[in-house]
Amino acid sequence: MLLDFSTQTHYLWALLPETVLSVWAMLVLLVDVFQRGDRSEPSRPGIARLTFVGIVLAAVANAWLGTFREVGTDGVMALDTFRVFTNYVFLLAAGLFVLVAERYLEQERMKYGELYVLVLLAAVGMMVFAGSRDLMVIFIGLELMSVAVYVLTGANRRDPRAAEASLKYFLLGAFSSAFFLFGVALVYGSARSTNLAVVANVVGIDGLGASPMLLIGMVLLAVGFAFKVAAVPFHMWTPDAYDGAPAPVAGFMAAAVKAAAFAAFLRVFLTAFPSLHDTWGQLVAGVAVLTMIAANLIATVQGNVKRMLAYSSIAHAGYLMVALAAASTTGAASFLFYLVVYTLMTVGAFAVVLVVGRQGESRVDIDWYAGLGWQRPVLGIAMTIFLLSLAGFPFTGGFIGKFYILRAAVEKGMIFEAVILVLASLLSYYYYLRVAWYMWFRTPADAEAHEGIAVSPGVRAALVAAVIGILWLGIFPGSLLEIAERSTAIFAHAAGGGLPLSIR
Amino acid sequence: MHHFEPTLLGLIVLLPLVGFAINGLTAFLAPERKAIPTVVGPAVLGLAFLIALTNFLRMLGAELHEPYVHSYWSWMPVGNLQIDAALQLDQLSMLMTMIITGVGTLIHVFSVGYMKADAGYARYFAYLNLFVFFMLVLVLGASFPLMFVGWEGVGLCSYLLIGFWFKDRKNADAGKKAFIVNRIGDFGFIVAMMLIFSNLGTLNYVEVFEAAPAAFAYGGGVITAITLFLFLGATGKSAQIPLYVWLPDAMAGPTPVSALIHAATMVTAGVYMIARSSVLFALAPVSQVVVAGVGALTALFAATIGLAQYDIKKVLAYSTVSQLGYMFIGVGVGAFAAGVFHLMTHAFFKALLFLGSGAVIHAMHEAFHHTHKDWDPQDMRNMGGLRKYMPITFATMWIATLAIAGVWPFAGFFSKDEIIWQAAAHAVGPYAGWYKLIWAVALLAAVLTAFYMTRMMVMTFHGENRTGEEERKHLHEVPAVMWVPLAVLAVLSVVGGWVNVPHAVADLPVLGWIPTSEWLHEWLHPITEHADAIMAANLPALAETAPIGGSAAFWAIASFGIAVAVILVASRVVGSRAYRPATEAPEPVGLARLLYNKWYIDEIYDAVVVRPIVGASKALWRFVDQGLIDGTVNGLGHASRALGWVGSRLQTGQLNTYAFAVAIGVLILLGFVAF
Amino acid sequence: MLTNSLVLAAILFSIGVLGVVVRRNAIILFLCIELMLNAVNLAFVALSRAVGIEGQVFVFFVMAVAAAEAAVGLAIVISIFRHSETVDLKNFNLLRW
Amino acid sequence: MSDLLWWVFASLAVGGAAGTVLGRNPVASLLSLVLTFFSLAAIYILLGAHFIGALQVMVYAGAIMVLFLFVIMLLNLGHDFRPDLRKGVWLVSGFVTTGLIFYFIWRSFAGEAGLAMGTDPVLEKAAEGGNAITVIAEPLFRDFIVAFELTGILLLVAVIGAVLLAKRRV
Repeated sequence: MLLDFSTQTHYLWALLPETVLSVWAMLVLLVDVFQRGDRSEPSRPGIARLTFVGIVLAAVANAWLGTFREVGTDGVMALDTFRVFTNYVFLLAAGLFVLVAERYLEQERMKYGELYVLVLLAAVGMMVFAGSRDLMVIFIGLELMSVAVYVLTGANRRDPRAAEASLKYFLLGAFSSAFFLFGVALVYGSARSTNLAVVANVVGIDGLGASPMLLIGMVLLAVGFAFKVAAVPFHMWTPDAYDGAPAPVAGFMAAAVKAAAFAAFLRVFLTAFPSLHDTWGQLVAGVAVLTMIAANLIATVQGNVKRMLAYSSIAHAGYLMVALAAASTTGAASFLFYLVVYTLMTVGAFAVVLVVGRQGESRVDIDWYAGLGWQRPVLGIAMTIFLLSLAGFPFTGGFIGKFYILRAAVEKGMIFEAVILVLASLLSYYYYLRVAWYMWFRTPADAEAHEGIAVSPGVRAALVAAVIGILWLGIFPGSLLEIAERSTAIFAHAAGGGLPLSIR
Repeated sequence: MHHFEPTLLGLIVLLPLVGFAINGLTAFLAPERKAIPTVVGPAVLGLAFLIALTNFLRMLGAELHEPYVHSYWSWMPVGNLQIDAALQLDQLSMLMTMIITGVGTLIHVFSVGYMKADAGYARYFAYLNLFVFFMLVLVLGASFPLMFVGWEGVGLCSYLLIGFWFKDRKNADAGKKAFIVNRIGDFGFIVAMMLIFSNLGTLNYVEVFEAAPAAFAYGGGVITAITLFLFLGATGKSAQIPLYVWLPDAMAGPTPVSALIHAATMVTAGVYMIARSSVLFALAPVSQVVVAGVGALTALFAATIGLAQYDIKKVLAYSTVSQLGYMFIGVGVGAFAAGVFHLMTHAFFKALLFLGSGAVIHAMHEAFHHTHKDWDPQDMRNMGGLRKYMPITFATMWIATLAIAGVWPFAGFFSKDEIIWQAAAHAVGPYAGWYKLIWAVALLAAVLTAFYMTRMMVMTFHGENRTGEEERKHLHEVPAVMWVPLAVLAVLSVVGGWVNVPHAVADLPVLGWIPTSEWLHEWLHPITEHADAIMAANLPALAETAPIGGSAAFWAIASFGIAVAVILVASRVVGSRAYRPATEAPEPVGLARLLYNKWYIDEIYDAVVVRPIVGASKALWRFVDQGLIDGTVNGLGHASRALGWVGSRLQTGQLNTYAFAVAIGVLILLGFVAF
Repeated sequence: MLTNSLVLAAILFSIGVLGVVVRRNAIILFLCIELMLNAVNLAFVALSRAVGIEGQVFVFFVMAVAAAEAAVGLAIVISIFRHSETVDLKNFNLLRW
Repeated sequence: MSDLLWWVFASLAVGGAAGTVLGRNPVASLLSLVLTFFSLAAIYILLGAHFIGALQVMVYAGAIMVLFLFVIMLLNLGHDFRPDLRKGVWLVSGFVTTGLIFYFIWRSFAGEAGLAMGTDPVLEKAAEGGNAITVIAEPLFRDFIVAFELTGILLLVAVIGAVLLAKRRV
């Protein structure tokens, strides 16, 4: 279908998956309310299933979206394969969340259907955040996503840790949003528009059109993104927020929120500021180096697996920022590939943390993992694969992803960043394998230490899907890589000639 | 001569993986059913060996110049970096495959007997099969990334197998240490890959080696950096200075594992890598001398440490480090075939030695087990006189000892002699002085090798038995399933060297008996010819005589003579020393005993020559090995944790701190743009 | 007047940042964030005089966002107050290191 | 005349902002902030944005700030006079940091050409005030319809979230 945005109804088509999800979210909300009445009883199990159906429907709508074409390239919503691709990533994360969360919410006595509604609407926010071409709409997408996630973080009202995490995340998130918004204002003032394509035209193919105000605005935008992706030194909310948030939410945040922020980061900077790459490329590369070093070092001393995973997700932000700084089609493709793998392994790892943690997440310290592998082999093997993939071990998707990021960096002559990446990920073996080592080479406190772990069918399905996905992407990464490459082709000629995107 | 098309190449790699799957499932589902792994574990290896053998025989008949590359699927297909999941069969990978599957089969069979009482039987075979799978990927992969896959995979299996008896905390620590030290080496490997890719735009062997001579200037900075980083990777995996520390500790795993992984196959991966990249190394003379120099230093250093060990497996571990040093001398000086030759013979005799020591430990363990004595079954001071109880093990291990010591006509004579001679012959060109030194060091290390190996054999098998009255009754030879592999390896240790008799030796009256001539050299010629051509074009002709005179033939005879002499001296010296069980005051030797001693001369010799060397090597071991290098490795770990701790303290929990960090970050970024 | 308004916006924004860095009362912190958002609004309005009407439209959106944030933020403050009977941030360090 | 008024309201706005940061208790801070908001509303009108000025008073000063006040009263924080302002090095470094941030942003305006008051007829029409709502409505419902719809969803999320978090009983 050919969409022409001079006709308003075409926006509805361009927002097809978002519309489906929003409408479905309201449906879920209504069904939930009518089922529960005013007796404040837990939601029915059907709500999770209903939510899942909505996600599948949105995925179908997203597939359809992939067939649409537009007139021109400056509509508010982008109609490109990049958007379709990232939408799938968010839906994947949301789907895994629903699978993983069901039993957890029951055990924590927080079966509120609203949580599923919020996840769906957060996914809408992510899609807009990553798929829009207008800074103002991007900002609203960002807020939509963030507000929903602030609530999800504090959803466990009985847990003071969750409340604290939520407060910290909220205050700092709003703080950084204000910077982002100021950035939008400055860009708007100097480029006289918030549309990315127009901004790119103003900046010009040589970057001479960029005034100081625009540069400062661009930096403030970067601050907003860097905060959301948890780059050092904007990362400090991350460990606390992930640690305090319910484990399924932490997984969702680590995977989807970060993916959305990264996708938007990439889209904004590669569409609007490609000719300023000399400036922001260095900036991003510097932050990436700092992030990789600091996060990996701090992760080595964490005794709490959930917190360790939080630092690991910060470290991964560093790796992804190397791909971003490379700003080539290879970089963007490696970036997309890594997002998928990253989502699988992060949600998977958090799912294991969640079932091992038991009620109230009382067992998140590494000591509780002693002997897990032998007593619960499926969990042990799955977790080992996630950890190996996070570390970048060959035959897992994590290896291919890192390899591709390295390749993108090397192609652009970013040898220093590449070397730091290698060193950092070698260091990361230490803390990932420490968990694996506890699982397989440590005798548990007692022989029945892991008897009480209940793996719900949903969690099992999510784990199996994640394991298969990671191994598949490690051994046969070809097809996804090709799709990723095609999806990022739009950036190759987004702003004409001066783009630093050609490969050597 | 017909076109060569390998038979079922993929199946060689796949079979061990299938074995892993079956054994792994057994380990989880029915660990008590030992029949399954007993059959499956060795069978998949045996089948793989048969397929490899078929291909080898067919390859002998064919004339294969270009490597055969078969691509299974497109692994990383995007853009200009096209890497396929492809296997490459050529003379080098064929040889490696034969060694891995052949020796591997024997060790699997041996393991059936050795591990039969272990609760983790199925798990053990699963790991072992997985190891072989990754090892085959390592040698058969057609590109650097695939080699890296195998490289990391074998590391993982090694880690799993070292920590196999994980209930013992020390073992798990050793496994962890191995993994961490190897990461340092991996860093080198990855950086080298990055450099190759950024300069050549590809990572497939065929393309890299074709493009390299034109792309890199001889002795240029980039190629030197690439090869040095590759070598850093090799030092990690192949346990060279300074990254050798993990290998002696790795002996915590089951002994057949030490035989297969830490002697015959995995640790030689670094040698394989350099031989595979011979074209790159030939272009970088500085790297070559570094490789050979580090190899020589390691050979000598590890040999001296080997003199002072009492643990039979530690002796063999340091001996392995030392022998790997020899292989690096070989590939370092540019005699790639010589290095690979020693790799092959070493696989035979060192696997035999380890399996033999395994048999000894097995017997000792059983004996102590019967009487519930808590002595260390690996301490040689508790052994002695075992030849009476274990004649087959005794005989086969002596064969291996003669082989490693370099006694004609055993395998090690030919391979080691060739390496030493090649070091001398390559002492030409700008680094001639260094090569001369390396040659001298290699000779010295050979003397020490003969000495410590003889010491080990004498302490274990000769003299009085020190096991104890009651225990002695329970000492007996191992079952056939364990001694048959020993016997097969013993045969290989005898004849293995004859596949490559250098002309200089072949022309000699007695030593050149059964002149098989330089078959291995010719076999590997398609692999090494490019490197040879580069070196021939850039370096003067090889030297005809050793640095202090003497031809190849002279030195062959001389080294044979030296080896025999050292063995005779050492057996008398060591045999005369009264060792006592480890628990019973091992050290004191009074001056008075000297006078009463029958072997007065030997004791003088012992006091003046042997004791200082052994003492020095003990000090060296304490200080350098245990203190300096271990300390550095641990120190790196501690330092990074300390830094991490400092970093984590910034995470105060106070929101203002976090906001302040954000503000500082904003300020830095703004400042970066504003100026 | 336009440039002056921009400078005023920058001043107010910076004061807001300062407040977030130095205050420990969660509600006052939040007020400071509102101040930052208002500073941006002022910038939008001022810029709209030079650029076009969209600047004012953005203010409309920012207000909606601020309202949403206020609702959720205050709910979060209430929920943490229930646990600890205080809104002083120095007491919130269950999560650290 | 309008310049003078601008300076007056600007001073009030800065004073109110300073009062917000320095106010010893939440209510004082909040009232200072309301002062700033009113001053800003006046400045909006001076800048010709009448509709926004009205919104500022109604939505911000009226609705949002009342919500804050309500929560402060609900939690009974109005009597809280314990000082929570960080002092010493912290305060100084906070000042320096924010001062520098201000400096960089301020400097960036200097190089900006074309920041003069426009003579766009649409803007003029809006500035006259008679037609302010129509002028805003057009881009709002035409160019930014997507954003507009999204704010609706955003408010829905906020409602769900606020209820979920603040409700006392599960």
